[in-house]
Amino acid sequence: MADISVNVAGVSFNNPLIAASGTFGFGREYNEFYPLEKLGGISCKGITPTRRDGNPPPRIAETPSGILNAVGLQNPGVDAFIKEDLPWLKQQNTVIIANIAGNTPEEYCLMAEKLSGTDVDMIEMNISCPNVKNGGVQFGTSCESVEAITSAVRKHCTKPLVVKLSPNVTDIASIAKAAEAAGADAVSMINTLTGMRIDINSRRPIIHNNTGGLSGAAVFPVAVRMVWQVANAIKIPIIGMGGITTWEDAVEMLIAGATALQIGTVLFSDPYAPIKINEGINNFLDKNGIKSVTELSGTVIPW
Amino acid sequence: MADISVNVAGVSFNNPLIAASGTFGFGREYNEFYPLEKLGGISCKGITPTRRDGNPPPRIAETPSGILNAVGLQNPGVDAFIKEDLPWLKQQNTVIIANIAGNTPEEYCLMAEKLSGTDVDMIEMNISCPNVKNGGVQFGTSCESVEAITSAVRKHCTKPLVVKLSPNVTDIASIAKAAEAAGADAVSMINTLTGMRIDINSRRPIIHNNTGGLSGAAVFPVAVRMVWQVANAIKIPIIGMGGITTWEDAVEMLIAGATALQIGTVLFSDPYAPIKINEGINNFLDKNGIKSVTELSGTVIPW
Amino acid sequence: MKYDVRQLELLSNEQIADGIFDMRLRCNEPDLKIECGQFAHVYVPGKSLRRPISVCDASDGVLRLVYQVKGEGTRAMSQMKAGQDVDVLYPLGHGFNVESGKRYCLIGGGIGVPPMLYTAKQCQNPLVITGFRNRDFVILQDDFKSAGAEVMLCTDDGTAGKKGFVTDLLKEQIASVDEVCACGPIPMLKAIAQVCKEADKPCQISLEERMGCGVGACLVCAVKVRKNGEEIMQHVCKNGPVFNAEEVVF
Amino acid sequence: MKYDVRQLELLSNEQIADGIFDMRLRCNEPDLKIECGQFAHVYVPGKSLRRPISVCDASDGVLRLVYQVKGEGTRAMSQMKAGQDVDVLYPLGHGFNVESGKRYCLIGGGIGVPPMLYTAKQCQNPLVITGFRNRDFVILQDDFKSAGAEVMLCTDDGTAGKKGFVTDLLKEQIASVDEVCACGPIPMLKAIAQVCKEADKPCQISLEERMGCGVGACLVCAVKVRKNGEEIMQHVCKNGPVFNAEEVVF
Ligand SMILES: Cc1cc2nc3c(=O)[nH]c(=O)nc-3n(C[C@H](O)[C@H](O)[C@H](O)COP(=O)(O)OP(=O)(O)OC[C@H]3O[C@@H](n4cnc5c(N)ncnc54)[C@H](O)[C@@H]3O)c2cc1C
Ligand SMILES: Cc1cc2nc3c(=O)[nH]c(=O)nc-3n(C[C@H](O)[C@H](O)[C@H](O)COP(=O)(O)OP(=O)(O)OC[C@H]3O[C@@H](n4cnc5c(N)ncnc54)[C@H](O)[C@@H]3O)c2cc1C
Ligand SMILES: Cc1cc2nc3c(=O)[nH]c(=O)nc-3n(C[C@H](O)[C@H](O)[C@H](O)COP(=O)(O)O)c2cc1C
Ligand SMILES: Cc1cc2nc3c(=O)[nH]c(=O)nc-3n(C[C@H](O)[C@H](O)[C@H](O)COP(=O)(O)O)c2cc1C
Ligand code: FES
Ligand code: FES
Repeated sequence: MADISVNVAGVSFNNPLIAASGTFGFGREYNEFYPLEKLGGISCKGITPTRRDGNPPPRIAETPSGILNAVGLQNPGVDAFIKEDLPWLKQQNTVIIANIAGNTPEEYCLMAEKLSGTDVDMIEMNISCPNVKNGGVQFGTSCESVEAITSAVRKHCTKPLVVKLSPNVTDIASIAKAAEAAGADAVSMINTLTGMRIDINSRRPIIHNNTGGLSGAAVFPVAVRMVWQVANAIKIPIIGMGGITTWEDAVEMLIAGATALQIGTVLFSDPYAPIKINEGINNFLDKNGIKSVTELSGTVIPW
Repeated sequence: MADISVNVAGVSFNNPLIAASGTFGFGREYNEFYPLEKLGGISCKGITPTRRDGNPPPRIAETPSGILNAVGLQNPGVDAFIKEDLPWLKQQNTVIIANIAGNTPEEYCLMAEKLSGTDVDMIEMNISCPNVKNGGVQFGTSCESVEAITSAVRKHCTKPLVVKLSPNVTDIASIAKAAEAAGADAVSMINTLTGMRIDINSRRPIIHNNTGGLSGAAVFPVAVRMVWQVANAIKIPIIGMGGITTWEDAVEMLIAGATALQIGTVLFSDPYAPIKINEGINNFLDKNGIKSVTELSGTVIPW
Repeated sequence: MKYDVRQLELLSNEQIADGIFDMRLRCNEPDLKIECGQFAHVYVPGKSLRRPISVCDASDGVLRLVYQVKGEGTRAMSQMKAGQDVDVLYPLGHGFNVESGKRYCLIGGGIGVPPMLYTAKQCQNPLVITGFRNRDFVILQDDFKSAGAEVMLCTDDGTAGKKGFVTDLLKEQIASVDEVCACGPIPMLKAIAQVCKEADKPCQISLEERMGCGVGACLVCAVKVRKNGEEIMQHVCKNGPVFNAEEVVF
Repeated sequence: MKYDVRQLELLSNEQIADGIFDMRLRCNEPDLKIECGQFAHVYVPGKSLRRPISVCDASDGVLRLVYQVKGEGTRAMSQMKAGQDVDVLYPLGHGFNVESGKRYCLIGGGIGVPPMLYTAKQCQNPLVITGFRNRDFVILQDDFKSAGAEVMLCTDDGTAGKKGFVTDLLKEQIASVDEVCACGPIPMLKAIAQVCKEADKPCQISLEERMGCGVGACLVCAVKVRKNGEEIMQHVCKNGPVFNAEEVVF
């Protein structure tokens, strides 16, 4: 058995597979499939300063090898998370990442400060949510705004800070560099690509928000490309995600430059995917005589 | 039988389906499946001022519901196109669109001028090819450069000028506005999204160019979203493409805001796709008592 | 562990009306407690999302799903062949609450009829009202009869049973029942809720919404409900599909 | 119209060696002229790209494709069942040029062996040299014999036939033949081309490249060749898969 533990910004994960924010709630439901300690970690549903009800349904649509979603950050608010979910989560023997999303820099700072006083292991700053009217994505689409918000939050955040990047940009490497320069401990990527589907009979967008975020296997090649570009541009670690479906995909994303991984959409068709993927990675390492999964990261040999 | 002819920038097409540039060569091969007049038009393989050999193979990889390609603009050069391919193409009774790609604004202008003196029906300016080292995509990723190159080429182009947009940008609507402001007669979109695949055994990118352009059904939701955003931003017509696979997709893209369509990748699995899609559109129109396909364009009813 | 994905052997998969199929799967797990109104989340190879289908029956080691071909996923389901395994995540959700000693009126409209069969089996002498577009879509009449239910039939165009809507029949019968359970299109459910409200009878309705996870984690299948005077978002897959009609904010 | 996509009935699809399958399809089109060395572009449901597979045989109304399971597409092919239709675009490409009156040495290495069977059938008394990794991968020996060929076998580890490489056998035999046709891995083809060059015998080789359209339109399956002293890009699907070994720039 190879060693599949990884370390991101000083936090150790028993294995590289983290449940992706928004696909896993606060873990209680999937804990009814398998003990959460089977996961390297959990990135919790994105939280906001106060409760949000999210967008009206429909919030999801199917696309070729992918899905669109526009949940609109439904969540109970940061205080309820700290009080009602975090204590239970901390007993599950896995890394807990709080995912935060605000309308203003102040909101991000406020949440970072509150969470820094708790037991969460890391804070993931979502500046790339395409499904809410204010805030979210606009912070993530220019180097200046990424740098500004990251520096601001950095001052209030004593936990390892992960900045989650949007793929809906012209130059992902510069954005990642801005996050690094402003003090991020790691980046996670990619969030969803904005997409749309229309019902040809009603002529209505299938998703009530009109557009939604594309995730799942369809985006995997875009995610691999961006992880590779960013790995060439920054020194801090990358948590790679976007369409990972099989263990082969997981290995490919590590080779492209990721240190740890998140998986989301595949859970909807196969809740056991993280367990199968970990097994697959393990076998691959053993077959190839590789002692530790960390030996894979960033080993792509470009032409 | 409904009327499925469309008009883009003064050029009439017998039907809305145009073969996408680069997937159809100069038409001779697909003419061995069916007469090319079955198509609304053909966007020819991208041409450059002089012959190009393109990238070393492998130039293609499969992805979930899509493909990556990096042909690197292999083509015989504009003069050979005009002399050897255009005369034959013009006899095929379909609209002929020349697709041009240069390393410098001067190269674009030169080709536009040469082609303006020929029988081509339209010129499609590809400022979005992600698979060549110089030129191509960098012209298409900022409003300033799009405006500059479009104005320059406009001066040398007496044919209807279509600007082909890259999806690898933060704000596609502004880019389209820049093209419109600079005198484009239409935009075509989307070119491919940059992606990557890596062979996990050799750790080599599957495509020799390292990255390639993602096309096929996987990108369809991104294309629909961008066409919708651009349709809301400009008045000139849109030739929509990106992952159209079924007649339902074609109708959806029209409803999103396209006036005509291009299809590419689906040809590789089904060479007859354009014919089937035209039939499907026709049936849909008849069943819904719609007299002309033009009545569909841009009729999405957002929430 | 409350949830598990199971590979069930497909016993049969027959068309029982225009575009409507009856899928029977072997489910030999006597301990598995399935509530009426719960649903199964069916994996369709090649699709990113599972398809939610109500439990139509779950007796004698056979799970029965009756579904209509709507799009690509259900079309692929209709092509599955006896002998193959089907990957099903079930039972999911919160079903109908049926108490002994009460007389229930169970109402199904169109493809909302199937879940009422297993529900009928949990009730004593229920009254079942079924409504369909026309005779080509009528299903499960004999099954309800064998289940000991009194079953009434109406169609929009009168080509089978009475011409008219389920609410017409409900209005005639409501005085004779204690509670109503219903599944079907939203306009029908709204109308039924209204009739029940006027007659002051409790009413449970089963809702549909597009789903992801099916277990309450991804929050996509939202429905607005009123609890203690406050409007909150609940989820069809976890808090439902069956809701108290009074609480649903349509 | 030169090209057409055909729906061919699958007659059988059996494993004939470790991971290697023999697919037989009904192709009752006597007018269809298939050259040896040409290939078929096979549609695999759910995949964006067709899979190119050489014609192994095309006699008596049966198209035979012998293929190795490598990835997802060929795995799906191996699961296709007799009776179903397979969507095939064929015959494609430029095959081996075989002239009567010449003695050919046909060489196949591994999964490059299948196209040499149909080629053998077009030649008079050809000498066929086949090489495999080990005995688990040996295929088509009896077929070559029934086709009237003299067939030699070698394996890398000597578990079947002679221990060694096809080039060892070729060197022994080259004096007795007029021309060589070969298909197999690139290092093997290179070595064969070298032996032929030294012996001053013409050599045709069949190449592989990842494909899109399969007909020469998309330009992805490029191979560099030298023509009249100039290096140009040609395409495996249209100008090949068979090329003059002298012209290929490896
Ligand atoms: C709790 C519940 C129980 C259901 N029970 C039954 C039943 O017993 N019999 C039956 O025939 N149908 C039932 N449905 C509806 C059934 O789920 C849809 O008809 C089916 O998912 C459509 O899939 P498709 O692939 O044919 O359509 P597509 O349009 O290809 O589906 C695309 C996506 O939209 C979703 N979708 C489309 N329509 C619906 C819908 N009405 N509700 C939820 N998701 C939808 C699909 O699940 C899929 O994710 C139920 C729905 C829910 C939520
Ligand atoms: C002209 C020609 C003739 C061939 N004849 C045969 C034959 O008779 N028997 C046989 O077993 N194989 C043959 N091959 C190789 C065969 O095409 C590949 O093994 C097969 O496409 C792999 O598909 P996959 O889905 O298993 O692999 P995947 O890795 O899943 O395929 C991914 C993509 O890469 C392509 N690809 C992968 N390997 C190759 C390859 N070696 N050559 C071309 N494309 C590849 C696939 O076609 C697909 O588009 C031939 C190839 C060519 C070009
Ligand atoms: C239903 C759903 C909800 C999501 N909600 C969030 C969220 O709240 N915060 C966030 O940072 N990302 C959110 N995401 C994005 C995922 O975390 C992830 O970046 C994306 O889905 C790509 O990974 P995947 O293809 O493995 O799903 C959400 C994704 C989905 C599908
Ligand atoms: C093999 C290949 C070659 C291409 N070459 C060109 C090109 O030369 N010029 C161009 O503008 N677009 C080129 N494209 C992009 C297509 O024209 C089209 O924008 C893209 O493939 C999306 O459409 P699709 O999903 O229907 O294929 C190429 C695409 C493919 C797959
Ligand atoms: S489907 Fe995920 S919460 Fe209901
Ligand atoms: S596969 Fe398209 S040119 Fe060869």
